[in-house]
Amino acid sequence: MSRPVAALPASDLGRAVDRSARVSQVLDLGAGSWELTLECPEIATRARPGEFLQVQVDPAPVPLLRRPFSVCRADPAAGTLGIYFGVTGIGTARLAGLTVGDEVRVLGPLGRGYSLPPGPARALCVAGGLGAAPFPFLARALSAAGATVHWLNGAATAGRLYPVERLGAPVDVTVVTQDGSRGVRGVVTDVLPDLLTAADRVYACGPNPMLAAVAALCASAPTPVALEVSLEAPMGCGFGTCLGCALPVGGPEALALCCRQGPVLAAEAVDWPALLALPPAHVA
Amino acid sequence: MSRPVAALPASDLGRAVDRSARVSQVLDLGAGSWELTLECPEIATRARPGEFLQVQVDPAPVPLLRRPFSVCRADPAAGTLGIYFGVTGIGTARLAGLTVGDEVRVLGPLGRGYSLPPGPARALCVAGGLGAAPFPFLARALSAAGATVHWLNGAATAGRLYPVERLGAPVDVTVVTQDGSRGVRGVVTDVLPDLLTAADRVYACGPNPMLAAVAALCASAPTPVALEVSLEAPMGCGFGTCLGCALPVGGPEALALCCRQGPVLAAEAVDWPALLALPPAHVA
Amino acid sequence: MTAAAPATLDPRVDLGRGLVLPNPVGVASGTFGYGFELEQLVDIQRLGAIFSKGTTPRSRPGNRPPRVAETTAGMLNAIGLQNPGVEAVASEYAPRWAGWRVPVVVNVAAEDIPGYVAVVRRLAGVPGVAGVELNISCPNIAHGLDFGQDPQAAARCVEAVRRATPAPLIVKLSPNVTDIGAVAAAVAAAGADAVSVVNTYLGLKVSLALRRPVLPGAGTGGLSGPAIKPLALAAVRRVRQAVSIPVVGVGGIQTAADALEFFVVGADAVQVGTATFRNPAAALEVLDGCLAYAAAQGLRRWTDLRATARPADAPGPTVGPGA
Amino acid sequence: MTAAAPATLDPRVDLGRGLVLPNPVGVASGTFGYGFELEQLVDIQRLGAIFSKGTTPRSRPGNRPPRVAETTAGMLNAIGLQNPGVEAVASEYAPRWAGWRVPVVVNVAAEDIPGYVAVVRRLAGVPGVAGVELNISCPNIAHGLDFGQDPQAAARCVEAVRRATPAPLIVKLSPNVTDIGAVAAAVAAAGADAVSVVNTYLGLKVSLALRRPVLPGAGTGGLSGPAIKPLALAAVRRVRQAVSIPVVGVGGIQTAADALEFFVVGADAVQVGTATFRNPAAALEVLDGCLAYAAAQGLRRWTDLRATARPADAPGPTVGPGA
Ligand SMILES: Cc1cc2nc3c(=O)[nH]c(=O)nc-3n(C[C@H](O)[C@H](O)[C@H](O)COP(=O)(O)OP(=O)(O)OC[C@H]3O[C@@H](n4cnc5c(N)ncnc54)[C@H](O)[C@@H]3O)c2cc1C
Ligand SMILES: Cc1cc2nc3c(=O)[nH]c(=O)nc-3n(C[C@H](O)[C@H](O)[C@H](O)COP(=O)(O)OP(=O)(O)OC[C@H]3O[C@@H](n4cnc5c(N)ncnc54)[C@H](O)[C@@H]3O)c2cc1C
Ligand SMILES: Cc1cc2nc3c(=O)[nH]c(=O)nc-3n(C[C@H](O)[C@H](O)[C@H](O)COP(=O)(O)O)c2cc1C
Ligand SMILES: Cc1cc2nc3c(=O)[nH]c(=O)nc-3n(C[C@H](O)[C@H](O)[C@H](O)COP(=O)(O)O)c2cc1C
Ligand code: FES
Ligand code: FES
Repeated sequence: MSRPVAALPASDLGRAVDRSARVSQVLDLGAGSWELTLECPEIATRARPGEFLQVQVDPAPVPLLRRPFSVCRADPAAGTLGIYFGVTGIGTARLAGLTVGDEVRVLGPLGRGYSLPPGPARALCVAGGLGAAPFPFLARALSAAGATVHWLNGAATAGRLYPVERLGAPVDVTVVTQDGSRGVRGVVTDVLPDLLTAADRVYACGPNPMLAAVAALCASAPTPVALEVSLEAPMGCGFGTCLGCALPVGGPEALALCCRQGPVLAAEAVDWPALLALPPAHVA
Repeated sequence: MSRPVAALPASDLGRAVDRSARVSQVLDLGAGSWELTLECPEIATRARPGEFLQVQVDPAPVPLLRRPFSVCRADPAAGTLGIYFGVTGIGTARLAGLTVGDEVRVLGPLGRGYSLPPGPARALCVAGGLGAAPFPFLARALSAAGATVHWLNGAATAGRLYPVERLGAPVDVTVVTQDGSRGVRGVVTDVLPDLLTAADRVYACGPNPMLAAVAALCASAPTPVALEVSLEAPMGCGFGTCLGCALPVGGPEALALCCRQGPVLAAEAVDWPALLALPPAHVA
Repeated sequence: MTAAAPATLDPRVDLGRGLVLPNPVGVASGTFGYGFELEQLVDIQRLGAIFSKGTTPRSRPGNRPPRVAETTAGMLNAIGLQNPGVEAVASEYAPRWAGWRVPVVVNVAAEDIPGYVAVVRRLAGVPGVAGVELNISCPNIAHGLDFGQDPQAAARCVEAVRRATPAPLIVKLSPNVTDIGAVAAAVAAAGADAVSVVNTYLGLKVSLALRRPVLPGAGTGGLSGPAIKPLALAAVRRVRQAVSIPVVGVGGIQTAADALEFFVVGADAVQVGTATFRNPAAALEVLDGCLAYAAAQGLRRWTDLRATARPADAPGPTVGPGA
Repeated sequence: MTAAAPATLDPRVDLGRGLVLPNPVGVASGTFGYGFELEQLVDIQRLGAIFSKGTTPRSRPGNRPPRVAETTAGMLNAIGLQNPGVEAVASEYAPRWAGWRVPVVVNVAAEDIPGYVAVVRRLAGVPGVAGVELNISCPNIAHGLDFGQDPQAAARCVEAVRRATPAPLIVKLSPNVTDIGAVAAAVAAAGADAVSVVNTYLGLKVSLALRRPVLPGAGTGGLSGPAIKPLALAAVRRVRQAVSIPVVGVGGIQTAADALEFFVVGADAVQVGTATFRNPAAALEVLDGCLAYAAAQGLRRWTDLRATARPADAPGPTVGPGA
């Protein structure tokens, strides 16, 4: 393996397989967000929360590269995987246009996911908009592992909230919207301090500025709480050979590969100022 | 207009329009051939037999160029156009994968079509394989104009014959297949000499070697018969600005534009040896 | 950058020596004929400019077929400069253009400097000819390369042409060079009023069935279309750094966003080429999209879009491509 | 050309100086790491060769992000030669390669000639290193251009490296030049055993939202993928005419048909690069497709596919592209 510049552990690629998966459900969740169910028993069995998939959205070479999506649901019994995504460009538009019976190639599971607490714990999931994607899977796994789960679900507006009712896991939910169209009016960090007092570990996914703010709060809490964040980077491959997905994790020269050492990183490993200085992944 | 090197008349582009057309029927005719019905009232009203359409098969730029197809049927009353095509590459594969309700952009009618006889006449249509495409439209127009129509329908094997029963026009049909699986075993030029004696004018479409052989027979018949052929050339635009679709029509320097001066040309205008020396259009 | 105060866009672009385009979206040479075909299909009078098919001293029949071949997101052409010759253009076409609102710039090609000079002389002062665009991507018999592949040869050609005509002179650069900036600087010094960047890239398509190139002769053709857009953007940026005369960006533009990207890297105007083949109204749609964007963003000039100096956003080394 | 008599294909390719690839389908530098990642995903031992990530005298952290950006049918990269340095490669990686069936060729980059020499010296005689591929598309501080953009600079670099190592030496050419044939001829004369054609094309992507290039620094990156295939084919054909040493074709290969097209224009072997990102098994599928084609067509050597001289199929003039 390429010597990672940052001394962070790397994912086990030996678990990944590349399969043609049949689309078994296409769900329009409104406001440009979708949930897609894919028949892919092998990956459904292997995936762990926070890991991701590389989806080839079209047999034609436009778009050329696969698109990374967090595993949103993995049902080994049904042999299915779910992804939750927003339409932001040509690749996600193609995905939203798929119909039941279409086939897409899916490579996974990839990356390092969230770490589950060894024993009973009080987990807090903080989701910003589409950043909710990894949490249905994570929340079920946490519950199954005996943890209590509180989901802080934030979005700009009600239509952009992940429909937590689809979860099927016993979670407490706090809803926050910027326009107040559902739940508390505000942003997740407005209510986070209160929730932190009842949490042993925090899992977050969302826009970088939100993650940085969450990290600051977790670190400065009266009792600092361990935080893991899922990050995004433009990806060439998803499996560590293009070296395209570098993320700043230390001083100026310390970079980690999002696809192998991430996408989930401990908050303290991240170089937040450098991360915030990057252009958003969706323009690269 | 660009001065055509060959002094042949050019099509009237003022009749062409570019429209988004809804697919209203997708018919799998077997052996890789398809018929597609498109809702496009304006073009259906304007088109004449032998003219063609430039179809944009995908909103993504692969394939980049539009694909030319003869108007196979035009029903002004229903506002529909039909094209009959074989899957030979990425563009036609995409077309065959369309479903009812999809939209494609269609530019047409383009080119110069077949000339209809001024009065009653005995017309002979000679089709080789997919070269049958312009003849359903032409045969109906000929019948409507009071001509009798004989259709000599040839193909490699029965499955590749255009299903003449779909015509809905009173035509006599002679079927020829190379493997003898239907009709006469042989090629169209085996039976052509007999049919020529009862024809005032011949219309042909098919592979270049077949057209050349038909041209030779028409010219050398006891009473030479007027022949019009529909030719193919790789096309950049379809409307005369790329100068890509040159066809040899005279000495070494005489070239006509397939898209403006063709695709239908009088057989005597064509430089047959030069045409036969070209690589087939489908490799360009 | 959202428009707070109302601002009025001046859509015009001054390419120098009196050639002021009504808007920055023209159509590229060789993709729009001499304007007459598309006149019947779309409202060409709204275009910023029509750059004509390459015009030579005498009429040319062009290459033998096949002349075009599709590639992934691109196309190759080897038309061979089929054109009716400058005399027909000056005497038959220009009088019709003289009544048009859209400026027509005649693209000029020749085999040697006297040929270039002869064409621009014949066009000098002809009503309807708004300017000339010198296609120097033509084989330079004396050097074995195209004029456009050698800064000195390009400069000599442009100097001679400059002396021969008072017309606005745009020089169209070949991208098939080690440093397009050097060629741009040479032709600017030699008197070009503006440069067009870029002509097509040398490409080849193979027929596996025939086991030979698809196009005749050497088998090479010029690659155009969306495939080359990132290359053309890099070329425009390099040229923008090398010269201060106006730059007309061309290469793979399909949408208004594509055109606006060329403005960001320093183009003053753009040409839409191959996209017209996919969509005869492409250039007009690009124009409308640019105008809508300008209105929404409160642009006053297209140059408002130019990239400002890049902030030193994060430390760390940066080396070249392919690394 | 259909196989009447049974013929047996010799799939091997001799790149010179003892480097015999078991088959002609390798994987391109920078797209396959040092072979270890993909080892877990696909059967890499069946490959013709692995060309490693560019390796420099000392470890390099690479460029700051973002480093990759998608374009139409292509991608740009500006990785900045992130690599662990030659010492780690020679002492940690090579011993593992020594047990592999697939030959591993180390791609070498440096900022100056002493740097190139230092890397190849360290690799000389190291078991597991089947050869070196010299990436001369690196900035040549002395000339302001890349070594690979100047035939003389390229030759000087290759001569120095040639003296420093007995290893099979493949020189990887930059396509960003006026005449790649001249560079190829210069490096062949300077002692290259083979050439790889081509490295990436200089491209740029713009973010309209940010009004600046997407990639950091100058904003340029190397373009790869299907978009460049016609350019790479033209480059391979030109190099094939200029030199008689083996040519490794690379650029946009996705399928077996693509690879076979490179053999038609004169490549002896090929590398699959960006296609691996879309499909980790791409190179193996290309290989299997080539073998199936060879069997169906009764090929005995891959060079059987080379284009024979083009018949003068029809009269008529032929000029260059973009016309
Ligand atoms: C590990 C990981 C997991 C992700 N999980 C999800 C998820 O579960 N749900 C979801 O909606 N989105 C997720 N994203 C973002 C998702 O990959 C992008 O929305 C998607 O790639 C956009 O593709 P596009 O073609 O529609 O957009 P375009 O803008 O057309 O894409 C152009 C290029 O930019 C890249 N790109 C664009 N946006 C992003 C982005 N945000 N992050 C990284 N690359 C980007 C694309 O992959 C492509 O290469 C994830 C990203 C990463 C890195
Ligand atoms: C005036 C005209 C009318 C036609 N009418 C019909 C018809 O009614 N039914 C039908 O089945 N076919 C017809 N063809 C041929 C049809 O255009 C091609 O089969 C089609 O373009 C193949 O596209 P593809 O993407 O599947 O093939 P690909 O081989 O992938 O196409 C690659 C390129 O070659 C061009 N090309 C490939 N084959 C041909 C060809 N035979 N002629 C011209 N260009 C070609 C394509 O347009 C494209 O630019 C006609 C051609 C012309 C010129
Ligand atoms: C079919 C065709 C013919 C062309 N003919 C000419 C020409 O005569 N003179 C010229 O300078 N450029 C010519 N070009 C180049 C275009 O003007 C333009 O520079 C190039 O195609 C890149 O732009 P695009 O990608 O938008 O097409 C031609 C291009 C095409 C596709
Ligand atoms: C992400 C990436 C990194 C690359 N790194 C190198 C490198 O280190 N050394 C090198 O010689 N070429 C490098 N290349 C160029 C490739 O080896 C290859 O020449 C080029 O990508 C064209 O082939 P393709 O279109 O099949 O990818 C790199 C290409 C990519 C996409
Ligand atoms: S995406 Fe290629 S290394 Fe991470
Ligand atoms: S197809 Fe462009 S001129 Fe005929």
